[in-house]
Amino acid sequence: MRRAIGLILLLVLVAFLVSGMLLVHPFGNPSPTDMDDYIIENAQNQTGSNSVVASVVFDYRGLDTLGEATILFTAVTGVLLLLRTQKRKEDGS
Amino acid sequence: MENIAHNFPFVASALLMGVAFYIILFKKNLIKLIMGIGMLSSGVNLFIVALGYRTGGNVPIYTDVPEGLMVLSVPQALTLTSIVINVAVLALMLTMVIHTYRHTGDIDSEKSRKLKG
Amino acid sequence: MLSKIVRTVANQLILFILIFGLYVIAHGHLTPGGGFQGGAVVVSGVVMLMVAFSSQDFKKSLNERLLTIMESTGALIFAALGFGGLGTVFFYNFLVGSPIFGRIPPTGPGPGDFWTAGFIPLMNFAVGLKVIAGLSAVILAIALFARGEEMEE
Amino acid sequence: MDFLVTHAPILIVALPLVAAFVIPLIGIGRAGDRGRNIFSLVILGLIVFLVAILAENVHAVGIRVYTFGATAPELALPHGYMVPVRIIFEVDSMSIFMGIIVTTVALAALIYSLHFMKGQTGQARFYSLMFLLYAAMMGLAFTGDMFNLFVFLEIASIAGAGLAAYRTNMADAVEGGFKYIVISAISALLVLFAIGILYAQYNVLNIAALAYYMQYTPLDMLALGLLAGAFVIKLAGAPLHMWAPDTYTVAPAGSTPMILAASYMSMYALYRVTFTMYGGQIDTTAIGWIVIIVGVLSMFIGVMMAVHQTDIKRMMAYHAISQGGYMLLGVGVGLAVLADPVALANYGRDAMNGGIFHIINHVFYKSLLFMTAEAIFFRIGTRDTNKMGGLARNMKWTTAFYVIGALAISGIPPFNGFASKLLIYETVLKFSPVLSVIAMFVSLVTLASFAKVFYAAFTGPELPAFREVREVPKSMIIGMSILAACIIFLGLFPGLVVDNIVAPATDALINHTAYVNAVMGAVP
Repeated sequence: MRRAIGLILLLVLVAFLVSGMLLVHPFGNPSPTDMDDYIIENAQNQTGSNSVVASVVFDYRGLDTLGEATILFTAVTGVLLLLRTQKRKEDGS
Repeated sequence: MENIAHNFPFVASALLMGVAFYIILFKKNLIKLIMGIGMLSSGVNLFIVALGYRTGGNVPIYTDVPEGLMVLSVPQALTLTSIVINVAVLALMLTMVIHTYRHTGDIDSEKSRKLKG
Repeated sequence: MLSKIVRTVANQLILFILIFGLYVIAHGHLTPGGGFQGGAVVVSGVVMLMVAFSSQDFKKSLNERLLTIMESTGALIFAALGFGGLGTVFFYNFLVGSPIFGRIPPTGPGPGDFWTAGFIPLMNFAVGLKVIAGLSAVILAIALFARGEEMEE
Repeated sequence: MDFLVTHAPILIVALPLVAAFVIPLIGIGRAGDRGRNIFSLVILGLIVFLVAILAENVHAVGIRVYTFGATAPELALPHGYMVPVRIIFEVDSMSIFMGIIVTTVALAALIYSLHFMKGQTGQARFYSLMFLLYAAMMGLAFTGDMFNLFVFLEIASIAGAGLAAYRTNMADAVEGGFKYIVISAISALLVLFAIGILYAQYNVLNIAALAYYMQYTPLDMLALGLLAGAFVIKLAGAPLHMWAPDTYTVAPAGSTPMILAASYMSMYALYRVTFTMYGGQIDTTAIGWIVIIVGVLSMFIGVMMAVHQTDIKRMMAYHAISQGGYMLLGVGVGLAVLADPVALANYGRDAMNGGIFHIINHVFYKSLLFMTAEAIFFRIGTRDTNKMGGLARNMKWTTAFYVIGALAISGIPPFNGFASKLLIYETVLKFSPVLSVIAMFVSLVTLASFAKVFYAAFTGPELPAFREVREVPKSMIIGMSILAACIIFLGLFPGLVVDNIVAPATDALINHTAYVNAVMGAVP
């Protein structure tokens, strides 16, 4: 019973997603491209980087990359926290 | 019907997400659940990177590129960020599954559930 | 531990993998790739060694303290480069026009010049360091934990 | 000073990040623990100062815009273009309101944790995660960019899951953390998908620019559905609340209040999206009613599940879901009448004031309650109310704090819960009397539930097992008293608080054009 309800909900969701996808601009022809055109035009003069993607990643959207590096740091911290040695350290104080 | 032909990459990523949702909702194995989340993120990433394609466009990197149109660069940067985020999430999830296995000797989400409402 | 053939081949291959990874990191501002991708390539080499030999062999050389220091340093360099632009705005590319990586390439397609792009190459190095340390730490910790051992402090 | 005011938005986010990167390095040395605690307190003190001057500045000059990597912080748009290219922080009264809540809770939680964590393993990484969670929440509050919001949402989820699973020797802790990260990952991916849909249509990622170009196409509605669904999951609204009790129950020490605050940051994101991004010309009545229904369901289901819990933290977690319903109810009424200026001026704005005021009240008293529960766990090692008894004799401070929190959550004057609940009852009564009656009924059940736990745990005969129980250490009492002082202050001077920080926040949400113009009107 729960399974049937779940399946119906799932099908509704997928139908919504697929029908939504049909309304997106035709593949290979994005219609407004102002932001990307600006970046492709000016990336070389403004950042001096030949790779436009690198200039987006590190310059125009640098904070996202700081966040991304932070996420990696967070995950590593989390993993090492969970897999830590369970022996208690001698109380130094 | 014509739209499907035009938008096939988008529809395909939506279907991939649908399969991922199926796995997440109906599979009891925690490793399969994690794989489902990995597939979900692949679906979203494919969708975003497909948004930026322009027919006949070159890579948006000026080093030794032929003259002409370039594909959009922001979706590529977003996808890069999202892939790294996904790696981080999966690493943490797998660690937790290892711990759950240690505690219960099982990775079945029904059996290992200690917490009941 | 796998057979002698695998170990020998892995020993030879690791050099190439490391060089390729470092190349991808260093040329992030000119070619596809960058700190994350290059770091992942290097870590794949580390994983190959862990499979060919065994994870215990790495306990001494790759201990938690070293990896933590490497990772924090990478993250701090990255944040410091962001703070460097604070004279104008956070994340302002303050190295463009300076002697270090400050050149501006001619507009349009070209062969590419290594000394360009301001702080982007430096950030690539910082992120590369971070990714190498972080992912190695995660993989080593999981591998050792799965064998019922723990990482060296 | 000017430098600090100009760069306060980024310093508030970047300083805790740097602190999180440095803390593992300090933990390595032999001087270890003490140095790290002092360092954490100093950094957090600095941030409290920065938040204060930023709040004062926003109060004085209005919305602050900070463009990353541009030649000046105010240059939101590149010359001659109408699209923001760079990431923009946009700090308005609502952001600063959330910032004040999160900062106060973080300060109390950090001080509380100092003694709690003493002698535990993995302390350095614990504090590192606390700072990361704090930085992510401040980033969520300040950011004006959809993708950036997604990134901060992920940092908050991963840090929160790591903290929740901290007690790895208990199976339920790992499972609570696992549930949290699975739910967060799925909802974050839904957010990312919605961002992709919006980007495909307008080729911008900035919230103000999206609001400016918004056409309300069917695709936009799909994106709104995905975003709202994802945020409702994250804020533990019924019927998608199942993760919350598991996660809140197991999170250690000061991290429970932080995770609680993180879920209200998702509520903030929901408001940001519905009011600011979609709040232009369309009629939001339907969306408002959906929010109201989710709110009433959460209120009711939460309190009904809470009544028969025997685990003290689990009971409080269900009450957190139920109290979240009040906030959604208040703001949902405002959203439902947003298009009707008469009703909005009549009672809609006050209902929103109540809903938003309830966020600060609830975060404070629920954090205090979680801390008292952890204090009991710290001393007697169990969370089961059936095994407790007579604790009031030996833990006087904890008992006092519990009573303050319990009276506040039940809406008894003169505590702060009364002030915001009264606002909600009065205004919802004008909108729909039935909802108001339900809200009052839920409040009564809440009182009964907390009174029951009070009698079970604190009064009654002294159990022989707990004769040796002592009061908790000083740092934990200080942490709790910060929150208790805030609760009493908010309860005694509700008018002052509503006029100075709550009403500006409500107006910032309603006044969608000001937010848009701060970015899009700044044509160079």
